[in-house]
Amino acid sequence: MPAASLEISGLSAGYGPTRVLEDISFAADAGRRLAVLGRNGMGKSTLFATLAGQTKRYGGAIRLGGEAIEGMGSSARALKGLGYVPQSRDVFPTLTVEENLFVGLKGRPRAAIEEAYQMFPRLKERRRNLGSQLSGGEQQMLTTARTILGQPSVLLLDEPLEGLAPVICEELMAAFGTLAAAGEMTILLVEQRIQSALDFADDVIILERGRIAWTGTPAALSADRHTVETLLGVGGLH
Amino acid sequence: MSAIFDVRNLKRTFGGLAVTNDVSLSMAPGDRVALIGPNGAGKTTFVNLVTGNLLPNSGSVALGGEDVTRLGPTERVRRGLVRSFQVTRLFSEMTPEEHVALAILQREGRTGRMFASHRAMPDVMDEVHALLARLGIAHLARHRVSEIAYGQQRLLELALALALKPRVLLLDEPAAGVPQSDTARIEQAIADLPADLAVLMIEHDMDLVFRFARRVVVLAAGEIIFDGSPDAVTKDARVRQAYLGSYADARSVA
Amino acid sequence: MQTVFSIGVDALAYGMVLFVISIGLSVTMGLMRVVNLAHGAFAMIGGYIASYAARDLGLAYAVAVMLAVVGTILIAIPVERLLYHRIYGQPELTQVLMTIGITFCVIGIANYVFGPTLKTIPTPDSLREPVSLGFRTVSAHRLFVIACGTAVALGLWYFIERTAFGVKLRASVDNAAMAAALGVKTEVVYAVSFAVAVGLAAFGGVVGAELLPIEPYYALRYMVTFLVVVSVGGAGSIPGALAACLLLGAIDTTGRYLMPEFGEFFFYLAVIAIVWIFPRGLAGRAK
Amino acid sequence: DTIKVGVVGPFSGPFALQGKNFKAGIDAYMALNGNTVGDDTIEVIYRDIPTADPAQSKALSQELVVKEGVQYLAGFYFTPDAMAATPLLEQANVPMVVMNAATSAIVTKSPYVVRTSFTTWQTSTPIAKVAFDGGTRKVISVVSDYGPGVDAEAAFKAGFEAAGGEIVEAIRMPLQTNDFSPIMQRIKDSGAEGVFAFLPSGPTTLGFVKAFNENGLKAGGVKFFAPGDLTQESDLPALGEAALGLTTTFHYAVSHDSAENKKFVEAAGKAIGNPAELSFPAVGAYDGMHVIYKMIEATGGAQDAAKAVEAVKGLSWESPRGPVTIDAESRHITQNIYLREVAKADDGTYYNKEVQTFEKQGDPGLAAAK
Amino acid sequence: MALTMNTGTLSTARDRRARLTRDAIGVLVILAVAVLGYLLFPNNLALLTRITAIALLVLSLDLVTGYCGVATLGHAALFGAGAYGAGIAAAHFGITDPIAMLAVGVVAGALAGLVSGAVVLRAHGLPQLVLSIAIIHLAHEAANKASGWTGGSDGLAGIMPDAVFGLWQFDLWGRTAYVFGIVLLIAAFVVLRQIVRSPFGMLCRGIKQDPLRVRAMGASVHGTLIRMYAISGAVAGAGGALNAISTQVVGLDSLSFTLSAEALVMLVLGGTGSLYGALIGTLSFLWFEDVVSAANPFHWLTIVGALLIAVVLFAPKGLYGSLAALIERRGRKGR
Ligand SMILES: Nc1ncnc2c1ncn2[C@@H]1O[C@H](COP(=O)(O)OP(=O)(O)OP(=O)(O)O)[C@@H](O)[C@H]1O
Ligand SMILES: Nc1ncnc2c1ncn2[C@@H]1O[C@H](COP(=O)(O)OP(=O)(O)OP(=O)(O)O)[C@@H](O)[C@H]1O
Ligand SMILES: [Mg+2]
Ligand SMILES: [Mg+2]
Repeated sequence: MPAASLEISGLSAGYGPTRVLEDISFAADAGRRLAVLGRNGMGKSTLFATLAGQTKRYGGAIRLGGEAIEGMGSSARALKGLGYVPQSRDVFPTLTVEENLFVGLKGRPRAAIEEAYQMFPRLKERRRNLGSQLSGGEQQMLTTARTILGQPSVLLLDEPLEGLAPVICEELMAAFGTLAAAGEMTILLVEQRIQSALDFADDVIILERGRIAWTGTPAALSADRHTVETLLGVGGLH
Repeated sequence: MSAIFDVRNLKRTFGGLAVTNDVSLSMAPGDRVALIGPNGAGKTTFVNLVTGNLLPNSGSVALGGEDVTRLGPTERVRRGLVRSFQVTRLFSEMTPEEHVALAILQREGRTGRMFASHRAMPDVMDEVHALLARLGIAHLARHRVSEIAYGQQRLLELALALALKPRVLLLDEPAAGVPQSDTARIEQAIADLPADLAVLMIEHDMDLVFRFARRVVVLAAGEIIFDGSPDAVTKDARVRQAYLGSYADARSVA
Repeated sequence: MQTVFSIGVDALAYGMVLFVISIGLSVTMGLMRVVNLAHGAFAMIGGYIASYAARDLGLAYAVAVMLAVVGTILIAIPVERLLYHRIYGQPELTQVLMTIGITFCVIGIANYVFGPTLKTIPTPDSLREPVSLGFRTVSAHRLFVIACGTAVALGLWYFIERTAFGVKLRASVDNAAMAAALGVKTEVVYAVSFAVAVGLAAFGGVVGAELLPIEPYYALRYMVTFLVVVSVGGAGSIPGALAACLLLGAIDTTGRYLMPEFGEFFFYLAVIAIVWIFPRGLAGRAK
Repeated sequence: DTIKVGVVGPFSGPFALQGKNFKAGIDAYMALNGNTVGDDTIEVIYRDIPTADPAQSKALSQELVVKEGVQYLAGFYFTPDAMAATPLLEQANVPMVVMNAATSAIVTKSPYVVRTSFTTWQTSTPIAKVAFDGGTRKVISVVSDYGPGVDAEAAFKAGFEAAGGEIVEAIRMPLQTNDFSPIMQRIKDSGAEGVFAFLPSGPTTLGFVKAFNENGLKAGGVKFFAPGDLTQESDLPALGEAALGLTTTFHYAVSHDSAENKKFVEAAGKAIGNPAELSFPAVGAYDGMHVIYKMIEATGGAQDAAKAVEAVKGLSWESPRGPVTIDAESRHITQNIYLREVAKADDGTYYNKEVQTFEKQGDPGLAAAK
Repeated sequence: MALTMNTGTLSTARDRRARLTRDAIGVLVILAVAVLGYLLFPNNLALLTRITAIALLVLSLDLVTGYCGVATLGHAALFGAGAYGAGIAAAHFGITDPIAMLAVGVVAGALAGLVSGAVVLRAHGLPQLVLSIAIIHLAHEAANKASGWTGGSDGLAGIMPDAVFGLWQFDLWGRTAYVFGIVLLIAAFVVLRQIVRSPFGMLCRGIKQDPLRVRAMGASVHGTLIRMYAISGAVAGAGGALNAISTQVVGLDSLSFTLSAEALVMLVLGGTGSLYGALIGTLSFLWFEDVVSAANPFHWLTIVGALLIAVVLFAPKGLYGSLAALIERRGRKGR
């Protein structure tokens, strides 16, 4: 599936009675790379979960490749091309690595699982292990690989580097970059390591208490010391 | 100084795969050791073996000169060996205040009390709030854990370990999932620890590792391939290739 | 020696009856993670349909069995949509409450519609004839049940472990939200699995009716038995359930032969001993 | 005035069928005899105890007496339920008419207890004589391991050994038994010529009888003896073919040939809805109502338990089961016990065919207890 | 630092007052309901006493299930132990003082709690449930076999408790028994309120949510749970003893799977993990059962079933749990 655009307007959402997101609007054109930043608990994960259809939405619209998807359930959105890698590494604990990957195939032939093994050779070694027996980093690899196997047109990555060895992080970011550059995916990324995120992204948005507090390019953000300090709570970027 | 923590020839296999292969490691009071290594190298398994959550095939663990290999996990905790978890393990229906109070009461052997409330114990409550304040989550003291963001849960996870006042502290990726803005709090909390405490930290955030560690141990495929100073580790070719990648370059340059 | 063989045959037959009746519960409880105390109620519904078809309408046994399975599934589908649907992923105790409630209702309705008497399902003559094994005779029906048990065990194992649907089912159970985010239509997966479980319950209810006769209180009377064999086996594991049924069947049968007056003691002490040794059940799925 | 009768029985749960029979018997009696005695209108209040639960029985009986103001307590399918309520009677000045519970000792618990059903001793003793007279000398006894089962075993043993027979083995099996094959193997191995069995009516009966046939015991010529609980009419359609030829002794068969019974069966059949569900508790309840009506007559509707009970001591009447008398001393019913054989009627249904009568049987259980 | 200390001390004092007020309100509410019951249903005290006894069983079940997360369908074993303990003491050993009978029941229940705790805590989840089922069946069977002591299936009769303190005779109307029961219930409630809020109670709640975490804090899971099981046994035993004293008969049903299952249903109905939930669950279930079974003794089971389904659909956290959640939500919105 080629990359698709994602437009969000006036989105507000939360958990049951708790409202977390208020009036979020932004757009990512097809093939763009967008970083979502913000301090602890500002709603980044909630934003992604809402796009994936897993929270309570109070209002607003979500358009995937021009088509309104906000009324759809989670699986329908996935079949429309939305890929979601959650922060909490939701591997299926009682399935083997290979079965985990199988679930992500979305009907592609079984042989395609090899693509995941090429991306993470470590997973191939552990293909018969249960999800629950993997190390933290291996689980992270599995979650990411599983979603990419489904060839989403828009990919939501919630802290995909967490717990990965530095070498793997580098390789992975490079791989994401290639996918986006080839026009195969639009990528939205949440990442705690701000520098990595800025190196990767074309655009940046910053969330503050569930609202968009800043939008712009990485270069603009690097130059804006004040914003970095107040919204990200970091003394400066190197 | 004599070792307060001494692991010898620890070995554990899972279905033929030696996940921890003959690992020996000792720490003296005041040590600040970083344990790094590729994903699946066996770091968490090592911690599980040391704390008694997993049984080793062979090898021994000693704490302050006492062999604790045969003791269960709780006994080891009572002897001062405390860990934090890589994936937070908290009581989702309880508040941070209750978490920390429970840890303090347990440390003092007061959890058997049936006719009192921790809220009626000013000494406990003061310590609870001081600790939560130190980690910047005092304002969440009475929220349910299930309602607070993951990064804040990580801080609470650390608070629990600290509340037990360990002699040996094992931290399994304490900063994973904590935003850069808050890693400083974690660093500070660790820096404030009593000087005679031995700390072993597993972490993939190299900035944190190099600010923290005075000694780095690298585990790969279940074996220790390096044990030395932070400066030396970036120069080690095997470590660079297996783990650090270009980070080593950046660091060497810096 | 002859006696030993004889007891062995009885044990095997009894164990297989247990297996056929309770395996559907293993699917709901182990795979769908629903503590379905109404399992017996569905088995009973199957029994009533078969009894009505074979006895009152005079249809052939095979047709009656088919009707029972299909009919029970048809009855179960709205129940799933309206009620079970709401308890997927809920705490176990909530599920207990709901499914006990359903059981009470089914008992009440059965009592009202069919009356409190026993209902039999006439078996064809070919199944009623005694078959000689050399050292003794058993009824052909027992052999039929053994065959059914074997077929169900193999088929179900293949379905769950080897088919794409099986993988999706297990994924949905592990984490429904994540499975959905990967494009699995979890609602459909759940509905189909529930239908399979209920179909098995009905089938078991009909085939096992020779030993556990159909009457309104059936739904509660054997609830504990089903729960015990499934849990001892390790919910969700087909080989585990089979092993548990055969083992407990054997213990029960021998116990009742050797010391009938302590039959209950035998059985439940064995249950405690087994769980003591295997705290997750014989083949407990890791959680 | 309205006189209230409180009836406690299993109206739901596994024994709902028996409770239904209580109600059918009571309804039949009131349909045939009207719902008034003198100027008083009789009102029946039902309370449900699904399984034996003495504490609940006591609470409900107390509620019936204190809150509903019943003048008579009746029903009681299970012995412990009846026993639990007896301490109330004197204080409350209320007679109790036991319509089923069959342990001999209940009548000794209070002078205000009258029983119109039977005791296990009463129905199990004659079958011992039948067995011996039929030429069987070695019998194995197989009973469910609970009060009535133990009673049945003791009664049969006493009767059979007194006649000169031998009990080769006495097996008590758990109430919850689904598969009787191992028991049948035991019976086979015991070398007995006959088996004496007692099980509570319901699904286990069916399993037991089927196993008896399927394991080749019937074909092997092992004789089968039991009190009539085992072949109660409501189980016969399910037992069907398998029960054919079983011999039991009991106080009542729905097929009993008398004008009184015809009237009863018609009325009770109508009351229960499905006549195939009719069985012995109905007649216990029917006669129980008769006793209560007599008591009300004697007291003129006033609440006087002593006088009421006194009035029915020695009372004789023609019951659907045959001639009966309330024994003046024990307050238990003296009645005929019949030997019956399960037979197939012309219309293809099965019934208990009475083949022999043991007249005016009292309760040997009370004597044995002394 | 000084600042936090101040607020700490202040807040503990305020907390304590708030807690005491809440407990006092709780006791008053129970008392008010009890008095109301007495006034409204003076002829139905036997039922109310029975509810009280079962409420003790359900409270005790809540301790292990609601607070410790131990799944059990065999809790009536503890209740039955108390009932038979008190009953046998009276019928065979002439201990007929109600307070002494109560004490015997409490001890018997606690012992039964220790034993079944030791067995049940071996496993988790479904296998644990099965262990508890095995226990209750074994206990039931043992009581059936030991008919010389227990009266077997005929029930243990001949229990004649003396007057309470030699002053109040147990009467036909059940007034003494009722008052005796209510006093017992309130005492148990007050004690349990303390226990569940104490550090020990907090530890139990922790174990329920994550035993591994508790171990990592150096606390013993097994030892803690066994202690809670013994406490729970004492409470259930008190309920059993109350039942024996007030009905003067003990039947096998008090050791039955059915009673265990019913207790669990009542607990879940009210809401687990809260003493109020246990009380409300018992009261509403038994009261509802009494009303519908009196209204229609033949088909009431269906109505009860429908009630249970309705509760799951409309109050999934149980009657009390859902009410509490609703109030909390209201309160939040108001703030
Ligand atoms: N299940 C939930 N129920 C109620 N509130 C929740 C839930 N999950 C998160 N929240 C609240 O929503 C807010 C946003 O949380 P979210 O996880 O989206 O933050 P985040 O920006 O991803 O933080 P982090 O960087 O720590 O991952 C937080 O205040 C949190 O307390
Ligand atoms: N129970 C188990 N059965 C089989 N293999 C296991 C089991 N537990 C762990 N392993 C394997 O052992 C290896 C080491 O795991 P461990 O969790 O110790 O790695 P780690 O060094 O902590 O990695 P990470 O940095 O990713 O957290 C992994 O490959 C894992 O799959
Ligand atoms: Mg997040
Ligand atoms: Mg790890």
